[in-house]
Amino acid sequence: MATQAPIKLWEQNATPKHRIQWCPGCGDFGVLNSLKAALTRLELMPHDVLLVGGIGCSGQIRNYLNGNAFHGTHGGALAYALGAKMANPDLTVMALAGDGDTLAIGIENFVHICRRDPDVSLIIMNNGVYGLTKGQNSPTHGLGMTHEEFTEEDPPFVDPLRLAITCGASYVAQSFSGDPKHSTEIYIDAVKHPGFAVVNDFSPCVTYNKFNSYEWYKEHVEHVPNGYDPTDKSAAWQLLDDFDKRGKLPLGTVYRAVRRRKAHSRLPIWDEELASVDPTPMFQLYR
Amino acid sequence: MATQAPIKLWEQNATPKHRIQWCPGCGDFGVLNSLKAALTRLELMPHDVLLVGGIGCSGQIRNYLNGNAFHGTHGGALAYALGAKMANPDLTVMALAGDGDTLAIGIENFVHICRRDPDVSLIIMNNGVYGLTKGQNSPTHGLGMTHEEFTEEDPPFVDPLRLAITCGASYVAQSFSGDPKHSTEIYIDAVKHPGFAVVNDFSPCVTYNKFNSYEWYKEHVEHVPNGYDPTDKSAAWQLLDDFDKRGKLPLGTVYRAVRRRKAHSRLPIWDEELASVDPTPMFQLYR
Amino acid sequence: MNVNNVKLFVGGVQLRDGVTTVTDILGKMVVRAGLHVLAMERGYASTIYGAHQYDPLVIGETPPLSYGDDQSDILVALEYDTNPDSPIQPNRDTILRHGKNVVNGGIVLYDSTTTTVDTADLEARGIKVFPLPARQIAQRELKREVVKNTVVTGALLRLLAFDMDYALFSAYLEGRFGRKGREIIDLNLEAARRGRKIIEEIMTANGWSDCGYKLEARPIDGQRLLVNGNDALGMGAVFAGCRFYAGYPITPASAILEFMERHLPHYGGRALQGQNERESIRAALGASLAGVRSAIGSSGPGISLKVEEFGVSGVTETPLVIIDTQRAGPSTGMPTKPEQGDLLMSVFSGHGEIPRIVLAAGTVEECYLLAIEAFDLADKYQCPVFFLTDLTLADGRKDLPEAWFTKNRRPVVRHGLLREADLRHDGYRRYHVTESGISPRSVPGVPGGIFKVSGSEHDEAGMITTDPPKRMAMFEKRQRKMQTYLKEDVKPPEVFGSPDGVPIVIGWGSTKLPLLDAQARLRAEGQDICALHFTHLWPFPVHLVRPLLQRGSHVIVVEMNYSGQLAALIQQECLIETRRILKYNGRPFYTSDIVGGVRQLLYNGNHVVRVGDKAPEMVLETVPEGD
Amino acid sequence: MNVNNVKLFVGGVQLRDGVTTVTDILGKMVVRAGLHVLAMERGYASTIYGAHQYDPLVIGETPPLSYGDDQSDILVALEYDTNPDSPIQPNRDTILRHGKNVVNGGIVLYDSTTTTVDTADLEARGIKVFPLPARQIAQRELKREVVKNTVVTGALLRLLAFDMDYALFSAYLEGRFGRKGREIIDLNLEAARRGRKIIEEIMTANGWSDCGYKLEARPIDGQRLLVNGNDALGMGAVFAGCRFYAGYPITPASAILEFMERHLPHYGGRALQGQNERESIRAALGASLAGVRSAIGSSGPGISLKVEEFGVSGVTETPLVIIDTQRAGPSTGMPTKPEQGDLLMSVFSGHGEIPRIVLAAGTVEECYLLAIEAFDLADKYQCPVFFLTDLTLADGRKDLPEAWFTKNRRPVVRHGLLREADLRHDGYRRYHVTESGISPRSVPGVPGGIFKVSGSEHDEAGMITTDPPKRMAMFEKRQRKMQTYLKEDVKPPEVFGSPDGVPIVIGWGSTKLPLLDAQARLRAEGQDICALHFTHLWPFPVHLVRPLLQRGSHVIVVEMNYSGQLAALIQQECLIETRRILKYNGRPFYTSDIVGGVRQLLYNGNHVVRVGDKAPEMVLETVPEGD
Ligand SMILES: Cc1ncc(C[n+]2csc(CCOP(=O)(O)OP(=O)(O)O)c2C)c(N)n1
Ligand SMILES: Cc1ncc(C[n+]2csc(CCOP(=O)(O)OP(=O)(O)O)c2C)c(N)n1
Ligand code: SF4
Ligand code: SF4
Ligand SMILES: [Mg+2]
Ligand SMILES: [Mg+2]
Repeated sequence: MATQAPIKLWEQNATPKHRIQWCPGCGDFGVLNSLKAALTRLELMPHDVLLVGGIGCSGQIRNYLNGNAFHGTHGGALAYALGAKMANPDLTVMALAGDGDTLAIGIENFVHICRRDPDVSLIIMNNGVYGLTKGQNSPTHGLGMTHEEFTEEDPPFVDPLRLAITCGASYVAQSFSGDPKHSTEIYIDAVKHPGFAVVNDFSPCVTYNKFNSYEWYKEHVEHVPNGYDPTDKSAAWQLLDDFDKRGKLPLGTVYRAVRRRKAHSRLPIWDEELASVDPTPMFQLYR
Repeated sequence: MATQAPIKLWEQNATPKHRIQWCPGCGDFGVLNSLKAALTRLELMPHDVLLVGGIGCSGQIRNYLNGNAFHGTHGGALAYALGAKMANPDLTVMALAGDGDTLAIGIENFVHICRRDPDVSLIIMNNGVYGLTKGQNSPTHGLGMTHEEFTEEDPPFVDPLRLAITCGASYVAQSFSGDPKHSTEIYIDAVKHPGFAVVNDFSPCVTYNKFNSYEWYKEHVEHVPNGYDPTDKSAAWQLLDDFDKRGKLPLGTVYRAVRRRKAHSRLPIWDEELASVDPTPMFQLYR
Repeated sequence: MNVNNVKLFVGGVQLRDGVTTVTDILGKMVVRAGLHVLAMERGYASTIYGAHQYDPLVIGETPPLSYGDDQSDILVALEYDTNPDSPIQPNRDTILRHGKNVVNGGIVLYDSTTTTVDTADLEARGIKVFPLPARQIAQRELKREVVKNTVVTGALLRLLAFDMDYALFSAYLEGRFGRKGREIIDLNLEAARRGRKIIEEIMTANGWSDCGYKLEARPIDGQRLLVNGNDALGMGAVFAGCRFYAGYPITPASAILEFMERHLPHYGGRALQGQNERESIRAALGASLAGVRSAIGSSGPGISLKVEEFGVSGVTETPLVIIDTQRAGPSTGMPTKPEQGDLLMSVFSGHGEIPRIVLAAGTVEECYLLAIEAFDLADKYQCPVFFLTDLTLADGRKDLPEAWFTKNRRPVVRHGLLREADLRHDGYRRYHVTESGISPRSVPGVPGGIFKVSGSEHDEAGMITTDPPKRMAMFEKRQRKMQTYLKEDVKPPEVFGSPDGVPIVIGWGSTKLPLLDAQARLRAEGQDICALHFTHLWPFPVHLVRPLLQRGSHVIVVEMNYSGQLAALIQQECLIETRRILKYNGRPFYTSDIVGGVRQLLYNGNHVVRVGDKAPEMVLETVPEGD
Repeated sequence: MNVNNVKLFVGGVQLRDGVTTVTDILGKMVVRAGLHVLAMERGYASTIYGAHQYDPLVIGETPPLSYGDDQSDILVALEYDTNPDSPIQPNRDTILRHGKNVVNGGIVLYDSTTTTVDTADLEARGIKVFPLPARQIAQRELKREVVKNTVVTGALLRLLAFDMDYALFSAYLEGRFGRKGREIIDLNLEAARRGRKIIEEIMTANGWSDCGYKLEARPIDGQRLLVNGNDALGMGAVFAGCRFYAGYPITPASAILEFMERHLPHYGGRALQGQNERESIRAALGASLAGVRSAIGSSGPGISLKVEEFGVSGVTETPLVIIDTQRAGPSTGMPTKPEQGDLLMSVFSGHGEIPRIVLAAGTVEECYLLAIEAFDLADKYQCPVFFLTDLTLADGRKDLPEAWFTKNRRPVVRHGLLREADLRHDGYRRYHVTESGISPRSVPGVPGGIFKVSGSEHDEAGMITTDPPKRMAMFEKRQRKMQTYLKEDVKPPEVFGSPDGVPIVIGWGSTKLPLLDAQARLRAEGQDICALHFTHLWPFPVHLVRPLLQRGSHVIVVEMNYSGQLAALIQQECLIETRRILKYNGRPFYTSDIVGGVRQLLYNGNHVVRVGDKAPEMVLETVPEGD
């Protein structure tokens, strides 16, 4: 296997004998294809990649791709990814999850992982709803809608980009599964970034979100202007505000700031690596 | 009791026979006194007030004050407060908790309650550490320190003010228990605000945080300039950046934006309120 | 000729083929015709689209007892074409999977739009096969694909010789599309006629005067409702005075949240879709603290995530009804499949020891009645009350008289909730130590009722303490409430038949009906058994159960889990050995599972029988996802 | 004259009075003198400052078995003044609380800086009372308040006629302050001398030639370590190859996190202070997935919050060691008091059913040995392994030979972790169904070992399925691992004495030593009992335990909880009736509790004895907080 050219490895569906169970037209198909293209271009070997899937329609993507996959509890993807990456920095670790998984129940991890800045890439397949549980509002629901009054039950949405920047994420970008070429570039960029990379990908739910449709997104997305410098935080904030004012959604890398981090090598796991242990430092405390 | 003048009610310690178990000099003493002053000035009756305490040294404050008190799990204060306020909007509901309780384990509630905007006031007794568990770093640890490089284990702190604004809190202020007169005004303001009010109060831990001491805070705090307009969000952001650049910490109301909300009356609880129920709307669905 | 007694299976591709619309229309019409039904969305996978779904519909002149076994009289296959997402065709799933379970002489109706299917083997068993190009008719002839299932319905009505004048059908359509819907109503009637026409052509071609089944309307005794366990539970909660409900979406509990969001506002209440599992339960505890009868609902994973809050409810003595619509675990397991794997968690989860009450409903009716009881118990004992159902019950619909629901309502009485008048005297103590263990509650906002409530150990005033005697007194006060419950409120298991000298077969939750079915069958075969069904599981009523069990020849427990969880509790509490019939393959118990299981235990001397066939049911593997 | 056998209680105001410094210095010196100690921080409240704290220190010529009862030979009271925060003085707490427990003829030493205390009643019992203005001496005479406890130590050395030439004391000081610390070392020596002087004055004034107690150094057999359960557990984990540890701070588990943060980096490992409970366990699962031996540690509340992840470990078959240093629950309960309330949670928590192993250490030695075993078991069975200790064990220190630790190490062998060489052939299946139920693991990064892991039900390849036979096969494969464990690795309870015809008294966890103490006492009184101690609690070794229990006259279970949790498991598994001695007032078992309890059960025929005195221990109520 190790000898095959990566190209083949990523193009083929990891589970050819299985039907892909997304609704026809689901945005996640676009993400899947862009991701295959990105991983191919990155020339990564599947056995060096760990895909941590969220729970939701979106999370299924991990099984439609080659590479190692982990699928635990709803909202936990980023924390599993953190542990795996801390244990073995040589792995390419990606978290692939929905907006509900990441920003509702998963917010407890999202905020803190942004601070910790592990070299992990997160792709949020954002469709504004909980697809898999039949369309309830997610924390990003309401994008583009005008609300007269809110209630505790029905709050305004949270913007993943601003939240990520505020919490300290070192790479923040936005893509649209209706613009697969661009998403591919963004995914490649995110994986290459040596820190926590958040990609908010608009991935329409054609079944339960009739408002934020492909057409709607096409009308509202707009690439960040060339020459825009994502390394300037206040510029990033400025950009987001400007797009807001114009009722537009920026596509591209909004913020990037490489943080200095102490390097760490893979933790010892094999018998020989665990053989010699000098107890003195422990003992001397209790003498 | 209902006849007594509020003044007496709040001045006296709710638990005279008990020793207050904070270290001499703990910032929480200042918060306690300012809070007593604020509640007195607000002329609230203790039976109309519900104090939800966090778990930590800070959370003890609920028992040193009159009024109803609830104390559940670590990090849960805001969610209990949300439910109580939704159930009975006539109550004055306050959450009194530490920085660890609110921003570490409690982040899962903090972010979403900011979005929901219930008429609840939160006072974060921020000391940069987990006091009650003997001084481990909290998510606000590192304020004022210069870090060369970070690790996943030891991340940079999160700013409660920026986080609150980003998540949609409608009132965001900062106070310092070394400046009790000012805190009193802020607390009054927060309670009066008809929405979710976040007050980040610097309340030094004299035992476990030797860096962020009273002296240190005195050198770094600075009141927001008079004439500053907290209702302008970008101004708020500007203010925070300016203070950062100057290495200062703003004291005062940083952001305020009253959100339109549907009014709701107390939910029925007494037998007579629950007596008449017309089943038709339910039945007709299944006929 | 089989009159007013038929079981259908309707299968197709999830979401796309609208399986439920067929069972829904037919079910409603049949009920209005004075007949009785059991209907459920059983076969759906936990992906939204593309998996195979199959729903049973049992029709009877008298209320059918259970879904019986996996066999059916009539099989309807709605798939029509190739799944665009895959080289593999799902469109023969229904026939491939369930054809073998159609009874000899039964009926198979399938959509032949793309091609006909080789059904020689079925015909060899005397099964009448009807290829119907429903989708083609809808698209080509009627230009509206949506009516494809009306074409199928029309065909079904003919096969069942039911409502031939479309009186009920038109009424249904009018109710659905109302006045302005004339045009669409006519379209649907036409669609039905076309379906009927094809059936009649095939019948004449084969010289079949009838198809062996027939539905005849019967006089109706008042309005009837077609409801499932979740609906009944929701109505019970509303009548019981529940005015705050919180939940984070999860299969199969989401439907309760939707019910509450839809209805609570009419009654001055509020429903909250939590942003996570703990926000839901904490908000519900806050509302309960404020005096409102509150509940939360979830399923396995969402219950596991709330464990710490059960302790808060127990120690702060804040009442809460906790609904667990069980699904197949552990972990994410099989979200759309039933199981009874959460009993021991309900009884023992959480660090330390709290008073708690665990109830489980066995039928749609019990979902309603026990829901009302649950809120009273929570109020009286100020502790968490667990309410267990499972997916079979949650999604399984049956018809009940509207009058039955109203008859079983009772006015809400809040137990020991203090009013201002009760609090005139000074020094109210929230945790006053009493004989019964119950301390009268005050709610915030009532003068004189100020309380200090905490999840840390506390004294009568609610102040924190570690003083050993105070700790003991408060711990024992809390636990004493359960003694009071065992004296005043616990209900013994329901007993069917005499236990003396015969095997006692025990069930809890949704196994009730298959169990009673099995009892009837075993008796018919000359093997008498006593059937026992538990609704009140914890605290365990040893004093009532033990003497009962000692009278039987064997104690056999039937459970939809791997280890036998009620069996474990019985052994622990009664010190009586139990045998077990266990099923955990994600399918509900069939009557035959229990009948066969009892025989094996009695004659082969097994101690544990694990049922569920070893041969794969599916021809094509699908990938249902975790939700 | 009482030689080399004395029990001290040192009390004072938490944080302020530095209670532990005294027991710490003395403890270390005594161990270096070849004597043996038990020492613990028992009395602290879960507030940081101001509550009453009291720590026992037991000294013996041979290793003391247990802390015995609540009585002491020497009581040291460090409080000196009025608590500035309150009108009420805490500064007599120690004498008021514990004076009554000083043995006749014992010693009371207290700080008389502000005033002397009326101790007539104590003197009446022949107790020698020594007022010592330690703080005054430190502040006024030596100008350094910090040395006040050295003054006390000096006094204690004299009272115990121990290390009169300060050889050990100077050595200790040099070890602590090193070369450059000359000045401060001299200051401390001077402080000690002043304390000694006062004692000698009082002795002469009273004409006491000695005080009835004496410590004599004995030859030492090599280096000894003074460690508590948390330390021993940490060392065991490091030797066992644990290289990733995560925890969210909580009493009394935080100390393990601190140990790991301090030591793991030396060994190439990492320790993570989680930002919440679930981040900790999820990160640990991620690290384990990547092949690292991983553990998490917490106490009750933090364990309850992680329940859903236990299911993930169980179904994904990702090994994890879960340490629960139990404290008094439920909910926040009494964070700084011991209890054994989490056994049933460890065994049953979580929805659905997973394979899991539950171990509990009974002594400091077992904390070390079982920790090593726990990681091997987790690795071999690829499931969660629960490791229970409790606050008594976690904080209780004793001396052990350094050689003992090295002797009991063994090289780490990773069970069934596949390397590239093992994966040459194609088609590796992560969940290959085997006889033993164990499927060889691969780790990410190893060519040929690619896996799909999921908490949803899956087939051998890890692909999600709901196919009934596949579900059954995978469920049974997981559970089969526990059968293998019962065959190959489970350990029976440790048996002390013969069970035949005598009462069998059973314990688990930290009750071991009081239980053995009680056995000795009962035998001395002519009542023989057999003592049984469990370390391997689940899966329950029925085949080994049942025959054993059948041989006794009674089965009595001793537990620090309200209901008798092990007793419940024994009844459930063995169908043998149990009697129970239960204590849940936040204090550890005293030998007398068990001796008295057994008598009551045998002679008064009770079935359950609940021990713990009913009279308040405290004179002043304090407000320990939840943490
Ligand atoms: C603890 C828990 N609570 C609830 C669920 C049910 N659940 C499954 S997926 C999901 C949300 C999915 O939404 P999102 O993350 O946006 O993914 P999408 O389906 O939209 O791609 C929920 C609530 C669960 N699996 N676990
Ligand atoms: C679930 C759970 N985990 C951990 C703890 C232990 N704990 C108690 S207080 C606390 C943190 C306190 O820090 P903070 O909120 O900042 O309050 P402070 O003591 O600093 O005022 C922790 C971790 C707990 N009580 N519950
Ligand atoms: S429900 Fe929505 S998110 Fe899920 S598969 Fe269908 S389209 Fe995609
Ligand atoms: S430890 Fe810190 S926060 Fe806690 S009481 Fe002492 S000073 Fe205050
Ligand atoms: Mg979504
Ligand atoms: Mg703090």
